[in-house]
Amino acid sequence: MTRTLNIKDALNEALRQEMEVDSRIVLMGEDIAGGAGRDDVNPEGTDCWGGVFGVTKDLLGQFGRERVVDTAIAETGFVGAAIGASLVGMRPVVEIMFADFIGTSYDQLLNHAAKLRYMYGGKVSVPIVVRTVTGAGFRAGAEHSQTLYSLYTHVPGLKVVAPSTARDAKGLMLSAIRDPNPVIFMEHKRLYLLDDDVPEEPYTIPFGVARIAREGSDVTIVGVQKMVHTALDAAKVLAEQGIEAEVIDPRTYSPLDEDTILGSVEKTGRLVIVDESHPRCSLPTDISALVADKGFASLRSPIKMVTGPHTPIPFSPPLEDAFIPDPDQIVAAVKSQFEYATT
Amino acid sequence: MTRTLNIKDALNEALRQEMEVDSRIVLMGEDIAGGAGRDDVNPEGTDCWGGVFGVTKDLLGQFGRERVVDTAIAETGFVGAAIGASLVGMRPVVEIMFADFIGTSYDQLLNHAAKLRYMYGGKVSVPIVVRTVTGAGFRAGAEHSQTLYSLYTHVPGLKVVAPSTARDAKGLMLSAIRDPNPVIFMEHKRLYLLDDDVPEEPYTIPFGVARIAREGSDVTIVGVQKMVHTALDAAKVLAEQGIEAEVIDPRTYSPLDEDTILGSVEKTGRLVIVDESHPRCSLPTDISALVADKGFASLRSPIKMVTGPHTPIPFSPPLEDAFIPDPDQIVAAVKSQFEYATT
Amino acid sequence: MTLARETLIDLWTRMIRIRRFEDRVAIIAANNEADGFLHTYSGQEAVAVGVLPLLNDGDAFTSTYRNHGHAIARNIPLDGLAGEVYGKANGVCRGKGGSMHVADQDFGMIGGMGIVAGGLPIATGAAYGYKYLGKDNVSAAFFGDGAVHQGAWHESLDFAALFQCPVIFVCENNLYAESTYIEYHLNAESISAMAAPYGIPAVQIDGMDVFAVRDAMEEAIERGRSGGGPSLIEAMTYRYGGQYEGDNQLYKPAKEVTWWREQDPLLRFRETVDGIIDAAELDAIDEQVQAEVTVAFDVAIAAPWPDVSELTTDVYAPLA
Amino acid sequence: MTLARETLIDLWTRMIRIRRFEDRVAIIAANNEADGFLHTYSGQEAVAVGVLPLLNDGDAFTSTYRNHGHAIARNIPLDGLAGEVYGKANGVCRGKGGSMHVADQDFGMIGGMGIVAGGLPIATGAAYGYKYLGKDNVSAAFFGDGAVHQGAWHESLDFAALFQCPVIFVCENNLYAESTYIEYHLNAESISAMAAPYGIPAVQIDGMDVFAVRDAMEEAIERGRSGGGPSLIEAMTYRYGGQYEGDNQLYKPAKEVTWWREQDPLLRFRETVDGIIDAAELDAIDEQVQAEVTVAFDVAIAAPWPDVSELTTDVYAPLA
Ligand SMILES: Cc1ncc(C[n+]2csc(CCOP(=O)(O)OP(=O)(O)O)c2C)c(N)n1
Ligand SMILES: Cc1ncc(C[n+]2csc(CCOP(=O)(O)OP(=O)(O)O)c2C)c(N)n1
Ligand SMILES: [Mg+2]
Ligand SMILES: [Mg+2]
Repeated sequence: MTRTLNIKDALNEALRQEMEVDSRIVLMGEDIAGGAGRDDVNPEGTDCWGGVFGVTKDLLGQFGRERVVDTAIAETGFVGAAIGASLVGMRPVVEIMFADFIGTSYDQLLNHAAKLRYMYGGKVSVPIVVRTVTGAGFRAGAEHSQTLYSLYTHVPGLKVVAPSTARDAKGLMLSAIRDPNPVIFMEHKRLYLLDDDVPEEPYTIPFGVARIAREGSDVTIVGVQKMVHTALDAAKVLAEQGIEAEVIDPRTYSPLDEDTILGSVEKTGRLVIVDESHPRCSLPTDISALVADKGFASLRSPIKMVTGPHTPIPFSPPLEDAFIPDPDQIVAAVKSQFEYATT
Repeated sequence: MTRTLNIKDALNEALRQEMEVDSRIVLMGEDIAGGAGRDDVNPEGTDCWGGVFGVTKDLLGQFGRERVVDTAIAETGFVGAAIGASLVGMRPVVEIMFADFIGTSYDQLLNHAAKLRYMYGGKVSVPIVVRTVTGAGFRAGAEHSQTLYSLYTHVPGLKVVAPSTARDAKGLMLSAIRDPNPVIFMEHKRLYLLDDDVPEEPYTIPFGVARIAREGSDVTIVGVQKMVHTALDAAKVLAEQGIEAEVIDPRTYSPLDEDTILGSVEKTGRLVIVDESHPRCSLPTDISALVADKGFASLRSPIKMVTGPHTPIPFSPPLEDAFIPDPDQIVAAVKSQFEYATT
Repeated sequence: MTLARETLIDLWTRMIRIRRFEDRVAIIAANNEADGFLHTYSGQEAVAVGVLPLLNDGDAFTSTYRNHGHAIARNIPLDGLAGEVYGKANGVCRGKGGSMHVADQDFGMIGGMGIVAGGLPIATGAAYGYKYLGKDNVSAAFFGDGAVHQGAWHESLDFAALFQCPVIFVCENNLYAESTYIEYHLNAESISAMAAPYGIPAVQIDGMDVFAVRDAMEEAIERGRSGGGPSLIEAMTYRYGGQYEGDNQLYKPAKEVTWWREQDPLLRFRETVDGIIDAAELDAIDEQVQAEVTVAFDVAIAAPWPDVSELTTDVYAPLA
Repeated sequence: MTLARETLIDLWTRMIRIRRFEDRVAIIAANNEADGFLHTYSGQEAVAVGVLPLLNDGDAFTSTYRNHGHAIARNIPLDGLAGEVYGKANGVCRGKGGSMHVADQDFGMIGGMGIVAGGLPIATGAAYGYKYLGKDNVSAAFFGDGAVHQGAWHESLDFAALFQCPVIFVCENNLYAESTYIEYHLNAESISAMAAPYGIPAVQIDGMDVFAVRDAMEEAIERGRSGGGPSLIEAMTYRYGGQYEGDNQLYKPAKEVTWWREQDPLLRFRETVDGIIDAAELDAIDEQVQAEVTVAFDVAIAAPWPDVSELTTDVYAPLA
């Protein structure tokens, strides 16, 4: 049975369903329930926040403060604690409220979560999920709008997941929790309210398997998280002009489904990668480099990247809008490829 | 007048010469002088360490503890303090002892040093230099051997410099100190003792200008820091086989000299990028993506990347040796390109 | 009351200006007339106004996302502040910062920082710089009760103590870190008690009393300027608004709200100056300030957006 | 002396085993027979051996780069340890970790961590996990005097206090953080004094006296297992070697070295057990231990290198 759910509620359902069957799971983060220290005020079991974006809403009522744990504002403390707890048999799911705050706990992820298994000869594993919130377009300014996918994807030992639909969000979250490795689970703040058909029962979506969001034969467009939807918008415009774009959502960036991307480019001969992140050492460069090596023979035109500029993210609405790639830019990139082919 | 100096001493000379003429400069870091709190024991003005690798050796004697400042082990504290001090007129040069420790101060660089100017409408600038030590091959294990260039290069607002020769080290350091922006200055621990002819007088090398380490017409090899030398070794082998490689050292990764790389590929038609870093979202992917877009028309064969694997860095000597790219791998990559061309 | 009449008037003006500005921000937020997270300062006016007028030219301070009050207490013009809230070209940061990142170094305001405790190392470094450069300036760093758990908080106090930097750490203890009550998260007796291991002199004071704040700040500044190193002030205060506008504040007991409303810093000020300054005079200033606020927002609303070309400027400072 | 004879013998055996192992490491380093940074533990034996034999099965602890002593105090076999120092296939981490990253979870040793204070949040989390899972285990975290400045140190004590985690923070205060003397960098009276704001019970003890360390640890463990939350132990000790082998230690006054050498934990032990255990018996154990160490290094030297294919294994755990 499927119903319509948005990403926020799909994630909430995934967390709830898995917590119901696995008592090792706790959620930890700042105000993920809310009102800690004020249970006298809130009606029994009511969370007054449920997270800034409501992803963990109502879980307190069902699971109590033992399992929905509001922490102090100390990301190194609670991310590190999650690592330690995972080593003795727990399955912590922690929230870093905004991906921008990575710097306050990065050492625990870079040098500990990611490396303990390897350094210690394969004897341990670190089954934690770090949920965090990405993305521009919320008028949240330079320190609450970054994506920073590449800072995690660069690091061996971490897995990186970033759903763009509610169906994927639920299935990938269940996979993330069950994965024995540290998983960075990135949720885009401007996608939370996006609806999709979502099965009621629990299900998993494997990592490393891309989703073909639209089939097409003329150009491959890889969209990074929210940009999948921008790419689909562009594909509509292109279709009106007789160009059929294939739109791919990698869904997980580490591991990356190289085969689906390469297979698509083999078919289309053209590749555009769209990402709102800063352009340097980014996912688009990663995917471009993959294809410029292993898919070179298929390429009929330059690989184009449509990304945010090499600037911090401005607050001012018209500037922020200009920061984020739009369908026109994608269409222009594709058009340039077709022009290239004919010159 | 030039003499032979190694990179360590060239850096030391750059710091000394600039400190002599600019009293706003202080050096800060852990044990960069050494023996703090024990000046009773050390003969007057003697530093017992001068940094783990001796880069700041003897500067204490000349400049005193006011300007060669041993800090506590608190990278967020002293990197942040450097930012603040730079805002009121100082020119701090701080040392993060190993690049691996980035996670303990990353927020100050990502969200403050890099963004203050932009967020605050261009009114401020943050003239700090963050010296740090990169690289494998020192048998230093997973937490003291990383390069992590891409974690800085991704971030708009930071400049990233990584010399591979003593001459460049001195000139780039002087540019870094005089630059009004935050500069991450990456020194490879396995290159410190490499000699070169170095002018005695102070001189600068501009950022964003690559060095052509070897001219050649058949293939372009871009080497990342220490890998410049590995690429040169490979070029010798290739030359014996009739293949003339052009070896490029970008020297600064942000800004990157795109023109020199594109110009070279236009001439050679082939590109190999060599870096000991982990492969995902890295500098090689960045450079590959640049060429797969703007240099596509020149390419005669797939762009090859020779990098460390997607694994933490092992301690065991034979494993670590296998981690680091060697000339054979580069030769093989180039050969594969020539074979491609003929199929 | 030993303060001059004009000083009293000045303190009142700055406080009421903050309140009226934030009243307007709350309306704007309720009507969805401006974008982004808006963190209002109402209730905490006595802290900013107790602290900031005492800074000299050349002194500096760091602020947080909750920074309108700090900007106004430093007399940063209201139109530039209103412009920044909208992201207009007339904003103090030309719209690039937004409400959370207000800054104007000409007024000593290094800027509003969105990372909890992120400003503390920077304010500490500014103080370090003053000392190194032989200036008798001081810096201040504002932070909330929730910030004390951050590593950056610890490393800042630690650095300041080690190098005896003339920085004043100003805690606005409004009892809540977002929706989390202080008794849940604080391990110590008080935040001022946490300064002890660093050897940093600290006081807990009534943050609803602008005079108490001012006295504590005077002492701290005197210490800083005379080479006595860092200080910490814990000002007990209350925010009337939510963590940001839109927060329904289900976590606050009604009784608590009532109690703190009775401590309102404007009310307390009126009580203290009763018999010294006529209520009508204060009311007249209030009215004048309301007019100022209206004008400032009119200017901001009429101001143009920044040109899209500004997206890519100001990333790097040009070489000299 | 209330301890059983066999316990005394056991303590001695572990301490002398550490010393003899590190003697050998120092020689290896001097002769350049092994690669990498080698941090020896000689001088600090009473801390590891006071603390670690008291852990139960299922308890865990984190260590630092200076971890050989901790491994040996937990009776991790010497050949695997020696193998790890060389990076051989017989190493406890199959050579992937090296001297700085020795680990064996079967002995409760989560592992050696190269980032100063990096292990503290993890040990705290292990303790959190025990509590959540309803186990009466405790965890311990070793750190040096230099580590207290790190944000991670603060956030760990803070977290442990907030959730009353049964973790024991064990400071090996050997007076130096690399070449920096404690009186330069420490702002507090002592490291134990720094625990006060967290409300964590803390003691400063003689870290050259294995019995004093053991007593403090017993008390802390009792507190942890009975739901009393975290503890901190500051053990005053001294490292005889440099920060790592090769450090010429110009920063240590000769007098200080002499004084601490007189406090040698092995010497102190002999004095304490004088009249209870015959010196000859202790000597015999010493000799036997020296033979063990020789064998362990012989085994390690003879062991093969890991196969190059292992470079890319153990990055990710396989799905169940
Ligand atoms: C490092 C970091 N973690 C989390 C947040 C999200 N956040 C913003 S404000 C806030 C609460 C801060 O409370 P407090 O310090 O008491 O300041 P107040 O808002 O009450 O003035 C949190 C958790 C953040 N901005 N930075
Ligand atoms: C975050 C971080 N900063 C710096 C270092 C480099 N470093 C390694 S050991 C050390 C000194 C540590 O001193 P202390 O904590 O007293 O431990 P000890 O070696 O004396 O046992 C330093 C600065 C590091 N490993 N990690
Ligand atoms: Mg607060
Ligand atoms: Mg020490």
